[in-house]
Formats: sequence, structure tokens, C-alpha cells
Amino acid sequence: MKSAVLVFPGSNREGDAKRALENVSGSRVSLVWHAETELPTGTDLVVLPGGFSYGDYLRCGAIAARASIMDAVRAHAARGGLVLGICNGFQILCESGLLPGVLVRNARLRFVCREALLKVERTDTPFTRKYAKGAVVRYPVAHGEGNYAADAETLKQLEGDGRVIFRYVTADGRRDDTQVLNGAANSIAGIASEKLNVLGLMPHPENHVDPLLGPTDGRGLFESIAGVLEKA
Amino acid sequence: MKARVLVTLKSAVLDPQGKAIEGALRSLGVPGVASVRQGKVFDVELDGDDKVRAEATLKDACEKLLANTVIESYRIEFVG
Amino acid sequence: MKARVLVTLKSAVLDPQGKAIEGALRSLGVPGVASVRQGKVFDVELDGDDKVRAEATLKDACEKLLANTVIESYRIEFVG
Amino acid sequence: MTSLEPKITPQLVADHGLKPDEYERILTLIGREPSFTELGIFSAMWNEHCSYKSSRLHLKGLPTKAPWVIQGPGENAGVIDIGDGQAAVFKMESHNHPSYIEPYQGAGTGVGGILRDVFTMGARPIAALNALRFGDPKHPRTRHLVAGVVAGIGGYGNSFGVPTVGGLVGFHTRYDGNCLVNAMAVGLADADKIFYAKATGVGLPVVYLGSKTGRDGIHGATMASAEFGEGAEEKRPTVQVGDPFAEKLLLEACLEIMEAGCVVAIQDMGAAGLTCSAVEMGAKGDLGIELDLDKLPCREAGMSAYEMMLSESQERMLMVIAPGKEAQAEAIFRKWGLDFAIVGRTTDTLRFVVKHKGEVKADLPIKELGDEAPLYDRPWVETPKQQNVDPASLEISATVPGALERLLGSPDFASKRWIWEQYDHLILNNTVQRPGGDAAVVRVEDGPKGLVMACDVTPRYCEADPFEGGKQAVAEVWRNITAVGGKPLALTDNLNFGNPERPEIMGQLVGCLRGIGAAALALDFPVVSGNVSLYNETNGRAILPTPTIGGVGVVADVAKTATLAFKDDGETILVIGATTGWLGQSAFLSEILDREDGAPPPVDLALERKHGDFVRTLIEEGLVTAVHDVSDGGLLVAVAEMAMASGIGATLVAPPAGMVPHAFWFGEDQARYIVTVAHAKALVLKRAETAGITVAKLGVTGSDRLNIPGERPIIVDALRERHEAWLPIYMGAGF
Ligand SMILES: Nc1ncnc2c1ncn2[C@@H]1O[C@H](COP(=O)(O)OP(=O)(O)O)[C@@H](O)[C@H]1O
Ligand SMILES: [Mg+2]
Repeated sequence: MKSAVLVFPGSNREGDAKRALENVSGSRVSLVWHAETELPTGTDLVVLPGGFSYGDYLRCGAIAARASIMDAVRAHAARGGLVLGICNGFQILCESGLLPGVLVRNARLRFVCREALLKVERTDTPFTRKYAKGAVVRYPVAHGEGNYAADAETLKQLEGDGRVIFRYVTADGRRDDTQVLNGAANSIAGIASEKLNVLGLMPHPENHVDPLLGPTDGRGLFESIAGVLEKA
Repeated sequence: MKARVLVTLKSAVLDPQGKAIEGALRSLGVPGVASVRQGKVFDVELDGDDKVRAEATLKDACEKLLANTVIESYRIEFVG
Repeated sequence: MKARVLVTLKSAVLDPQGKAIEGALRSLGVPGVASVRQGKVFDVELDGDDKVRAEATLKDACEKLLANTVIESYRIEFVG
Repeated sequence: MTSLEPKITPQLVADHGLKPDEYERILTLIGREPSFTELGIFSAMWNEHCSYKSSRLHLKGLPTKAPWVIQGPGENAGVIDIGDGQAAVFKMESHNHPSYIEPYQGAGTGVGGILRDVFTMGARPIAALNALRFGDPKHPRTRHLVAGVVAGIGGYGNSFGVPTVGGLVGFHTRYDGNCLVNAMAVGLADADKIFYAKATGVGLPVVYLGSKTGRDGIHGATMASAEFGEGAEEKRPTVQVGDPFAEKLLLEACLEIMEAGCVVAIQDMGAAGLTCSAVEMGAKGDLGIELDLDKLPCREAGMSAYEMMLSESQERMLMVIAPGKEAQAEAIFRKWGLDFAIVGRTTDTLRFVVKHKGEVKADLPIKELGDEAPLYDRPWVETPKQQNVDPASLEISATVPGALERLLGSPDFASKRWIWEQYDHLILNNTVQRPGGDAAVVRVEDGPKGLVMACDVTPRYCEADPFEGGKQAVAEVWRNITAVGGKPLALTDNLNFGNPERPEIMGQLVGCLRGIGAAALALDFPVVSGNVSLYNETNGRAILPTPTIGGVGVVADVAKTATLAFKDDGETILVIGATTGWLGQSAFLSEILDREDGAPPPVDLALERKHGDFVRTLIEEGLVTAVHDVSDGGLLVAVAEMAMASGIGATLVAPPAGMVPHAFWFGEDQARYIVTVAHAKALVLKRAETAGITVAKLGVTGSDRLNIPGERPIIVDALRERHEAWLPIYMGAGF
């Protein structure tokens, strides 16, 4: 399995993503600078990591979405290659048109770093196959603009196509759209592209892979990817 | 040449900042505010003074970067 | 009644966002942009139609919340 | 040479914060009247913030050495050896005055400044902490300050990408007019690759890196050294805006060019900007510096030499580049999109020469600018000692459970979750102990080693008895690091006081420093860096003396650290250290009886060390299941915190006969820890006996409540709710 973690000016969780991937999959991961025009040959997985690309100035993810490497990412996605955008990476995917909708300021207007409970809505995706159906997992969030917004039609389509992959739930596992930590529409924490090969999510699975640091629920996501790519 | 670009959310899009501001104004005792929507303004200094070209440049800038046309609309104004 | 409040950074104050946008426009090949400064715009809907009162209300809102008068200045405009 | 500049008048000199005798000193030193630019340079170099003129004499008494200290005070940050060829680099710095004026930007640029101090030395920041003091929650400005300062710290640190893992927050009416924002940063470097400010080599290029220079913060350092009056608002235009994005790029670019071997000397531009950094680089290396301001990257047109020399624009660095490495260094900076300009060179003249538009704007002796700065032995008076409070003399109407509930729901004790959830405390994937415990634990790279960090001070104690208060602050930090299993190695301090020209205030500073020194010496916990912030007073009312202490320790295996949460039912709760029921200056007295008086608890440093070493050994050997130090609030607050962290209650013993129950439960005797033991109970008691350490059984864990004989039970969940509620409710009422 060959993965590339992109680095934009202001990215700051690229190391966390790389470490988690290496830890779980045992394979080497390369860092790719935003000004490149090509991905390393044979790249299976592209990760857009968390951070504050370009300081989150203008709109989060907006400037990074126009980086030259993003054409290569689009081509990779079009070929069916896997793309994972975490936090700022999710924001970049939305800004670049690879995923629909947009992430706006948290409803309470404050940055929030805490553990969140997420329901895994589908386990037949390359990113979630190792989770049990309907599993509730614990990943941390750390963002100021994770409030997913899209027009009614887009939301309807996302729901209809089953493209909502992760949803925030309450401590007792229920969906409650009035209690979402960031105000996201339909309690959306993560969505996938039509072909399910591009996933964007706000929470950080890469920060929950090491038992020393807390829960290890994030491993399942990286194990899923590794498993898929192994078979391929 | 100086120009101003206004970028505002389309009316169907939720504006959490505007909402929060409405609430805050109410609790600060500022009366009579029915609604607030927040947008961005860019004061741009352009080379040369060809207005037509400037307008084209700014339109390009908006489409490429300044506005997310999925949720925002923009307006270009020339100052002075 | 509709009003618009423009909040912009005072001229000597650093605008990190404007600076980043300038750089991005340059690398996107948008020519001729000498400088960009970013501000905020608030579209406010007010009860009643007493302009004098509205202006006072908005001034109050700016001083208390909308503008950080340490580094920003504001302008109130009435639309239409 | 000063054709366009203002004439030097006594008023102008005074406006620069220079006293008439200080100005005389300048005249003698240079043998002529200074130019306007030179006056600005002197005012920057000789103000309190840069010259430490009031505190220097007393700082000299601090112990700064130990075998593991690589660099003590005198550089951008302190450096200690943490084994395996690695070093921890850390410092704390205040941004009090700017934060009061513009909380978001003031606090943010405070964080930016301290991060820069750390990476200037070649270290990558791996953790940040902050110590915050606000006024009375009822004061009209407090909520605004809390919201802005917290958002500012988060806004900067989160974007930069450093986990903010610890800190403290307190409220007191004495901070109404002067909040305190003390930011600490800790970085990691290879012990043999530390970078210093000292320039070497004549004729080498002096390079400017980072963001452009604007008119920000001109006179900022002078502001930090002046008392606030009614006119504070007028000082507003000097506010600096932080750009964490630029700082992140600066970090990466600096580390990259250091790695590439391009850097001879490096100094960040902090307070007093280009002036301070250029003079320091030259003076430390016994070299002159010549600057050509025509080359300086400026953000605004028409800036004068004076403005360029005094600007406090953020995210800038000055470096001396190794011969022949300019092109390589420049390429790295361009890649990161940062400005790079050769703005001067080193000389052998020992002069500080500044040129602008063909004119010499300043030509001053470089060593004397620093060395000859005024040094004051300001008059001081000792703070009068107070009697201890006799618990038997108190009229107490609150029950023990009632007092506990009130304490835990009060501003100082209430959970600070609302604050630290706005800080990214997980980034970099090494945070082993998150905020909320005694000390933060951050794994070093892939482990198993970790750094342990905490900051603390009890200003009430310092006000009542500066010497004991100073000792206590150091002891408490040491204790916090110990309580998670860390070996405390060194400390940084941030001395926040009022106007040193008042003998009572100067007495507080002197007393606290003596106490800090005594404790640092006795605990083998040397001072390696620090910062002094004076004139924290408004209209003649000073803050409480607040010498914030930040400590760093090391733990060999992060998997073996202790946490404060109870682990299981049926475990024995032990208290290590004697309880006499000391109520003088206690939180109980202040919060429940509304009086702040009496002598603070004395600190027996030998006992601190003995108890701490004992507890650390128990943790290392895995003999204890939970550990918490006992600090303000006393035994019952400590036990309650252990219960709330776990949801497990406890059945506690009755206070010893003859002791006032409230004094037993809420007294603040020092050198105490609470531990829980399971299977190892007998062994631990035996060990304590052998070592001659006082241990008492406090109860047994279990159930969902705290049971105290003769008192109503306290439901842990309800207590936690109350503990968590205060801050969100307080902040929720505002924006
Ligand atoms: N209270 C103190 N205790 C120990 N060292 C101090 C103290 N105050 C300042 N120092 C040391 O003096 C030097 C200058 O401090 P400062 O002017 O704050 O540095 P900078 O210019 O990098 O911000 C630093 O090395 C600092 O660690
Ligand atoms: Mg420094």
C-alpha cells in the first residue's frame, strides 16, 4: 500500500496522519508538497491532513484547494483512487469540488477540542469495512469551522444515496440535530463521494490509534483502508 | 485604482455568525435588530486605471478564489 | 429598514488575511492586484423606519460588538 | 544627521519613559545629544522590560545551575538535558498589558512571542501552557477579557499547531484593572544543536526574515513598563496583530535553514524589535552591527528610521548567516513564502550603526547599550508578618458538604473545561495526560520518555508573606510534576508585580524572589529562564504579587505515570504528610468566610523533598493506583477531584478528635499528597514507617457518593455538575 500525505503551508497534522497510517498499516508513507504537480507513482491513497492551510484565511481550505497538486488529486479520484480528507482536509475537499457542501463556523463560534461520539452509518465503504454495522466510535474533534452546510437538495441527495458515513450522536447513541457540537446539518461528521472512494470527515481518527493516549477507535478506519489496498 | 468586492452568503444559506450576533445584540440590550447576515468585503488596490480591465480581473479573482459561488454571491464596486 | 455596516481594519494594522489572499491571487495567475485588505460587512434588517434611530442603534451595535474599535473602524450605510 | 527629526526636549525625553538622571547618563555615555532615533533606541533598551533595571539585582540570587542545565537565564529560553542526546527548551513570558487593551490579539501575540523564543533556539515547540488571572467575575470587563484572551491563545496555538496542554486560571478583584496573561512554551531539540544569539565573525551578513515591518506596537515595550492610568485607551494604536500562519511558516523555514547549517546566530524580534535583537546579537559576540534600513522589508510606505527600529511587528527574525550560505538560506525562505533580506553586517567596531537614506541615524557603543543600562537598588520594605488564624475562633455556619459544594462551584475551583476545550490539546499525537490533571504529560517523539509540565502560584500567600509564597509556588509546581510521576528538572518564572518604585511592592518582589530561590535550591529545581512584568497597577492599586512558576520534569516511561482519578471500589485512600488544619489565607477562609487574612501555610522544603521523592518511588514501582497533590482547598477538595474524575465515591474517616472539622477538611498544610492503594497497602505503610513519613488513612473508595461521618452524603455526579457549570453559565450570558 502506497500513501501520500499532502502538505500545504499551514498544515499541521500531517505528521499525525503519517504516523497513524504507518503504525496501523506498517507501510511507509510519503509527504507530498502542495506545489508538486504529480503524486508519487503508484499512490493508492491520498490523505489531506488537518491543520490550518493558509491560516484558514479567506475561507478554510479555499486557498489550498487551488494548489497545483489538487489537479493530480482530482485525477486520482476520478480513476477511483482513495482520497481521505480529515478536518482541514475535508474543508479542502469541499472547496475543491471533490465533495459537496461547505464547512462554516461552529454554531457557538468557538473552537472545540474534545472527544465526539460518531455513528458509523455504513460499513461497506473502503474506509469503514472493519467497523461493526451501526457501531458508535469515539474520535476527537479539534476545529473552529466544522459546521457542515449544504442546500436542502444536496442534503437530500446525500442522505438518499447513503453518502453520510459518520454522524455525531449523543452519549446514548441517538442522533439529535439540536445538540451537535458544531451545529452541522443532519449531524453530519463525514461524507463520501458518489463512488465512495473520497471521504471527508471533521473528527480525527489519527489521534485515536494509540492506547497510551486514549481510545483506539480510529484504528478501524486505517485498518479498513489497509485491508482494501492489500487485497487490490 | 481602488475597488471594493462584497461577498455575501446566498439567502438560503445558514449564517451561524449572523445568528450568533443577533442573539448577542439582544442580550447586550441593543433593541430593534430584526436580523443580521455577515459577509466579507475586500478593498483591492489595482495597477493601472482601466476600469474595464479591472472589472474583468476582479471577476476572475472572485470566480477563482474570493467567493465560494456554491454558497456566496459577489458584487464589484469602484470607489471614488 | 435595511442597513449595511462595513467594518475594516485601521490602515496601519496588519491584515494577515489580505496578505495571504494577495499571494494566492498571484499564484493563481490573476494579474495586476497590488494589494488586498479584508473586512467584514453586516447586512442588518431593522425594525421600524426611523433612520435617525436606526443609525443610533447601529452605532451602539458597532461600539459594543460588531467592530473591535481598537483595531477596526466602521461605517454605516443605508441601502435603498 | 537629524534634520527631519523632532528636537530633543525634556518633554520628549519624559515621553520616552526616561528619567532625567537616565538621560544624563546617556549624555555622559555618548558625549553629545542623542538623535531622535538614538533616543528611541535608548528608551527601548533601557526600559524595565528589556533592561530589568529594577529586578536585575535580585534575580542574581536565583540558583541557575545543575548538571543537567545546558543554558540558564540570558538566552531566549532555558535549555535542559533530558537524556538520550535530547534537550527541552522552555520559557514563560507575559503579555499582560496588551491583553488588557485588546485581549484577542494581545494574548495571541503573547503565545506567538514565546513560541518564537523557543524555536529561535533550534527547538520545535511540542507543548504550550498558560497562566491567566482575571478580575472579579462581577467586574464589567472580566467576561470580555476571558472570552478574548482564551480565543486569542487558542487562535494562535491551534493554528500554529502546538498542543496547549496545561495552565491555570484565577479570578480576583485585584486584577480588575490588570489581567495577567503568562504564556509558556516547551520545545524539543538535539542537545548538541542549540542555537544562540551570540554573533561570531566580522563582515558577515545580518539577515532579516519573516513578515514585513509595519508601524505596529511602536512603544509597546515602553507600555509594558508603565502603569495604567485613565488614559490607557489612548495607547491603543500600538496594538499588534498576530499572524499564526506566518509564524508556522517561520518555524518550518528556521528549522530547515538551521538543519542546513546556514545559521551562525539567531535572535527573534520581540519586545523593542529590531533594536533589541540587533544589539543583543552584536553585544553578546563582542561585535559591532551596521544596519542599512533601506533594505528593510516594510509593509507601509514612508516609515522613518525611528519607526523601523522600534516597530514590534510580529513573526520576524534576525540572523547572522554563515559565509557563502546566503543563497541556500534565501531559497529555503522563498519556498516558505517569507521575506528575506540582507539588512546589515557584523563589524569589528563595537558600534551600533543605523543608516537610512544616506544618513547615519544612530551611531552608538553597542556593549554599553545593554551593559550600562541603569540598575536600581530600589528601596523596599518587608511585608509585615501576619498571625495564623485559629480555627477555634471562627464562626462557621456552612456544613462541611455545603462548604465543599460552594468551593467547587466557585470561580477559582470550578472546572476550566470551557477554556481548555478551546485549545487543541491533542495535536502532535503525544498528549498522554490532557488538561485537568496535576500536570501535563507529553510523550517525547515515539517515547517511552515523556516531559511533565505544570505552572502554578498562589497569589494570596505571596501577598501575606512573599517569602513563604515564593517558596510555595515553586514547591507546588514541583509537587504537581511529582504527583504524576515526573522528576522535576528546572523551572521558568514570570514575575508579575505592581509598581517597583513603591517600597511595599519592591518588598514583595524581593521577598518572593528569595522564597523562589530558597525552594529552587532545596528542591534541585534551578531557574533556567523567566520574565519580569512590573507596573501592573491601575490608579495606584496593584495586582496581587503573582510570581508564576512553570516547571518541566521528565518521566522515563509515560506508560507508568499516575493520574488522579480513583481507579476502583474498595481501595484504601491514604494521605501522605501531616494535617494540622492550617486555615490562614486558605481558599475556605476567602470563599466561605469572605476573609483573606492570616499567615499562609509555611513550606518545609526538606519535608517537601522527602514526601515527593517517596511518592515518586511509589509511582515508579506501581504501588499506588491514583495520586493527587493536596493544594488550595485542602484534603476534601482533593478527594472530591479524584472522585469527580472517576465517578467513584468514597467513605471517609472522621476528623481527629479536637480538630475543627472544617480545618481538617479544608486546611492547606503543605507537602501533602493523596494516594490510593490496592494490593500494596501493607507494603506502602511499611515503607512510610521505615522512612519516617507521616501517613494517615483517609478512607476507602466506593459507591457514588462521598460519605463523611455525621455529615450528609455528597453525590459525586451532582458535585461534578456543579463543578462543571459555573464557567459555561458565566460565559454564556455574554458573547
Ligand atoms: N525572572 C527571571 N528569572 C530568571 N531569568 C529571567 C527572569 N526574567 C528574565 N530572565 C531571563 O533574562 C533574559 C531576557 O529575558 P527577556 O527580555 O524576557 O527575553 P526576550 O527578549 O527573549 O523576550 C532571558 O534569558 C530570560 O530567561
Ligand atoms: Mg527572545
